[in-house]
Amino acid sequence: MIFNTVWFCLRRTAASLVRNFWLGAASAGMIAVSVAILAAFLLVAVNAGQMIKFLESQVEINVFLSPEAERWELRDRIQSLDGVTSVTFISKEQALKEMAASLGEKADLLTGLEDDNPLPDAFRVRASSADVVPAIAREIEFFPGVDKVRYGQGIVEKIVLIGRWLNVISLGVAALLALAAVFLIVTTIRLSVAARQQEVSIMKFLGASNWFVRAPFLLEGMIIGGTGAIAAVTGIGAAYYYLTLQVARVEKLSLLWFWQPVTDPQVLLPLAGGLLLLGIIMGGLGSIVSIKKYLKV
Amino acid sequence: MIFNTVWFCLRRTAASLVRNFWLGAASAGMIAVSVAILAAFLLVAVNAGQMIKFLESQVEINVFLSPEAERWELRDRIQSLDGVTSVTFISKEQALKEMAASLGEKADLLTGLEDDNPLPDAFRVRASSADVVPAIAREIEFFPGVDKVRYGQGIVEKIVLIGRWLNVISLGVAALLALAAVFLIVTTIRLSVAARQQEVSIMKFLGASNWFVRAPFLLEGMIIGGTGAIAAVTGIGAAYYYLTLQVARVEKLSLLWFWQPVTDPQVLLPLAGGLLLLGIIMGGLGSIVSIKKYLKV
Amino acid sequence: MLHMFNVTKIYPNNVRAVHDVTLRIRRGEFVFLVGPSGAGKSTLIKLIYREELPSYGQVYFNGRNTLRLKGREVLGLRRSIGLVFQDFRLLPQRTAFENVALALEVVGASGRQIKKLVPEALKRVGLGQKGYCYPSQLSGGEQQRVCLARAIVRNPLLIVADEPTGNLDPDTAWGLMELLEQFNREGTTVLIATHAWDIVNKMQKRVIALENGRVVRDEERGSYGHDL
Amino acid sequence: MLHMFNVTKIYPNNVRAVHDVTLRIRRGEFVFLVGPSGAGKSTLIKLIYREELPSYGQVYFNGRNTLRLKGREVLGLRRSIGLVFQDFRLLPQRTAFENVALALEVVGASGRQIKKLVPEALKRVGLGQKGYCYPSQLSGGEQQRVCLARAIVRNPLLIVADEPTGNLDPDTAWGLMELLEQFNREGTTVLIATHAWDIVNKMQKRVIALENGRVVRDEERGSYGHDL
Ligand SMILES: Nc1ncnc2c1ncn2[C@@H]1O[C@H](COP(=O)(O)OP(=O)(O)OP(=O)(O)O)[C@@H](O)[C@H]1O
Ligand SMILES: Nc1ncnc2c1ncn2[C@@H]1O[C@H](COP(=O)(O)OP(=O)(O)OP(=O)(O)O)[C@@H](O)[C@H]1O
Ligand SMILES: [Mg+2]
Ligand SMILES: [Mg+2]
Repeated sequence: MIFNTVWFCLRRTAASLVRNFWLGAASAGMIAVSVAILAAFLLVAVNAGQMIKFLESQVEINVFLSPEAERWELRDRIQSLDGVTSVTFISKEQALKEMAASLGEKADLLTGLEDDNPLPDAFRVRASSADVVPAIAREIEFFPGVDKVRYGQGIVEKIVLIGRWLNVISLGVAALLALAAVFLIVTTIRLSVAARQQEVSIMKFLGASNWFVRAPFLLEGMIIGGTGAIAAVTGIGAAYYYLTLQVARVEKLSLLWFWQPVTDPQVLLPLAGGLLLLGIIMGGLGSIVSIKKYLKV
Repeated sequence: MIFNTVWFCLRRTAASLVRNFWLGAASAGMIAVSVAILAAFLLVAVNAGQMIKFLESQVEINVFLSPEAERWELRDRIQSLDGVTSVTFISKEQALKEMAASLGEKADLLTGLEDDNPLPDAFRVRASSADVVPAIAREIEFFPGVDKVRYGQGIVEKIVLIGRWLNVISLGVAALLALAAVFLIVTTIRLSVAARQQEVSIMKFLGASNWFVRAPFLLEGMIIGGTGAIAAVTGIGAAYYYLTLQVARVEKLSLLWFWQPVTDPQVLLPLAGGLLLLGIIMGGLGSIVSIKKYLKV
Repeated sequence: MLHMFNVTKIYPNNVRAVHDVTLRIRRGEFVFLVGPSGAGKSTLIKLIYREELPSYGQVYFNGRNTLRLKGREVLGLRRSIGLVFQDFRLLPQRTAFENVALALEVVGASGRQIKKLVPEALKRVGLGQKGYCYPSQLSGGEQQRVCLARAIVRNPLLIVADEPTGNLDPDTAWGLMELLEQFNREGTTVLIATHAWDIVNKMQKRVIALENGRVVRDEERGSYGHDL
Repeated sequence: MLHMFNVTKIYPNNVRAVHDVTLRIRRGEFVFLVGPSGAGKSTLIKLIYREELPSYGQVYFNGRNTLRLKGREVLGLRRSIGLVFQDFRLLPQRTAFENVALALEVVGASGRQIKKLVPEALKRVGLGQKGYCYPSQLSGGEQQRVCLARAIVRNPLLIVADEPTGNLDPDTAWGLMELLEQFNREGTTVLIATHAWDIVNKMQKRVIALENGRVVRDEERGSYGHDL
């Protein structure tokens, strides 16, 4: 008996999908569009986050050493600090060359300084994120043998703030878009269930249990929602894949050096999975909620 | 007779809006969401364009003068070039001060140079857009009294390219989103018309002309589409207004110096108008298209 | 007025509902169309107002081939007919009054005419008090009478009623038949598909009997042909 | 089996469709419910299977107050009744076969049972060949018979038919009445709202007459009470 009921439900779902093909296709299309918009935005947000992270990782702390510093000991100490990713030694000669290079045309200003180089030796320290830079800088400042610490005060704080803002904004927008997608999915399903209100009441009068009536609608909603979400995720995924190829090509020209498209499956797969679940769950939930009022007969 | 028909159409439209209130409200809601997404993106695109423009306007051409240059004559000549927006004179003393400031800690390198300043006098030229900078630079190069012209070759080309890309991408995305909105609007209207297919065929059998049947649906579609679009434009508009206020506040802290939110009504009003038209026209068109097949009886 | 030549209707699922029917109904006639369930009565009626098109043969209405009508001519055809559908076809979201008024609205009648004619028609079918009700608030027989009111309100050239008394008690049914006879006396042609053998037998009008889509009998002053 | 005490039904628009009705139908009875159009027959029937709830009074089915049933008990009530709706209520997107099968599916019958019982039921109402048709492809009378097939296929305790022969020719109508009588002889209780005075008069069963929502007559071996 239970087995029969399950079987009837599956058959009715299949039949209904075939018979209401256009209604279902239109609904799945609407769901696809709304999920696609959400997916595209999430990719943008993920990449923007990556970009900010990359920019942050470019922030350097310049540690100028006093002449009597114990270079290698100091280097190990800095290296062992939390959040430090690399420590590079820049000799005073190297520093002078870099300066000359940066002055370009006006490098002759520095002629004659080679013999009496006024620049100090230095470490160039990179941190895992801009967040921790000020703290690290403050700590290093008090190490013995350290003369001065510089890290572009001002700029770093700005980058950190912009990064935080971007995070908040993109979370907010993502939430809004997700809400919009939920609204679109549920309303679509609701419109398509309303068209079949009579069917529900007839079954109820014939003595059908609520679940007997509901199950095919639930399944149908999940299938329509899932189909829409799959279409969206596949479409946006393909477009994104193509984009990463293009970017890789352009990057060789170093035009987009600051953008490394996120391709880590550990980031992208949960995203895709989440969107699929969104489609399926909202499709099903939309069905159940929409049908509820018609069941009260 | 014509008058009666028009009057009946208006009455039927009103009645139908009242009687199908939930269907209409749901449809308007879906349309609002899709137009809102489009509207939000358009605002982002407009602002990104503005930002690029601002960054481009910050690009400077440094024109170094030979000592025997006729400063004021040269200045007028540069000023009169197409695309040049400002020309500022930077004396060699000023240039040395700026250099000292930028060297910061290491300014003592320059001590003693005040008396025998090796830097040349210069003009700092700004152009209306980064596009024209290379051309202007090439032209100035051959003016008499000009020693060297520098404008950050490489960087400027990058900014120009990124700007162009951004334009193309945002046009493309806007087109896609507009298509999505059109699809959502038309499909929504189609679902709501399908629910009333029987009504159409009955009227046809009673001898109603196609326009008699169609007109109320057309009007209804336009009203629903228009309502949705108005809701979206108002909502996004209000959110944007609030955002500009916030940005103005933050800007005082010079955190977002590169972003001047677009508030020019000449840009925003056509945008809002276009979106309203989109809602109204697509709502109406969706009705007409959806109803077409039911009219063939 | 109505002329059918060798009309055959085969539905897409290959059911031959009407088979080589030739008949002629003259202006001012009162005709009963009888026959067992599934004989093709409703199909024949649908061919008149072009809900269905004949597979073979021709249908002439007022001397014009209905197959060749186009655009506004189809409207003209439908506007000169008052229809009672077997399945009622009332708009569920309009009251009885509005459903009847619709028949006048589509021909562009004035609001004044509507206010006068619709209550009159409703009263004639015995629903003077029910104009404000929606179809879902009416009993089966009441809905059927709203359909009849919608058919007569335009005072059409031809009234075509498909089973107009199936949900009505004998008294009410008789009342409506008399109403239709009165229209007929005033010149309206009337065609009624029905199973009400008692009414057919008593009224002694022309009877066309269908069976399996064919005309098996066509008698002036005929009877239902059923001896209970 | 069915027991109504002082039942009154007032619809939200203040129409009093059933007025203080008290009646008792015993297991195995065969009852005709008659009365003019709008008398309240359909409303009374809707009160039995709980499409409508009474405004006042109680309805007992098999000794249980239907107002107090909850959840699965309502299902039990509805499953023991075979219903013919006046407005058919067939699912437009299911074939005749599937519409009838639905009545079995909701009670969890096996596929084998369905394959056996449904064609049988369709055959008994004279639609052995029409199982594959959708309601829109059936004539009015054929749709009505599908409804009847759906009502009898479960072999219910009680058959409640609202105007089951309104769209049927007299021969077919008689055939179905005999079918219902046969069910009745095998123990099924039968309640039929009808306007078919000839059938009522001839069958000499219990007749309950309604008028304006009130029971005005309740006779064993009664007649329609209409002298044509
Ligand atoms: N749309 C359709 N598609 C396919 N077959 C149809 C369609 N409409 C009717 N039929 C079939 O055509 C035949 C005639 O149907 P029709 O409705 O004309 O009968 P009828 O004489 O009106 O019967 P009733 O008295 O029961 O209303 C029937 O066998 C029916 O099944
Ligand atoms: N849902 C409803 N809302 C309001 N009034 C209703 C509703 N259903 C029926 N009525 C009214 O209740 C009265 C009885 O209706 P009912 O359908 O019970 O009549 P009936 O005896 O079945 O008539 P018929 O023989 O025409 O089918 C009628 O006056 C009708 O207008
Ligand atoms: Mg018929
Ligand atoms: Mg009734």
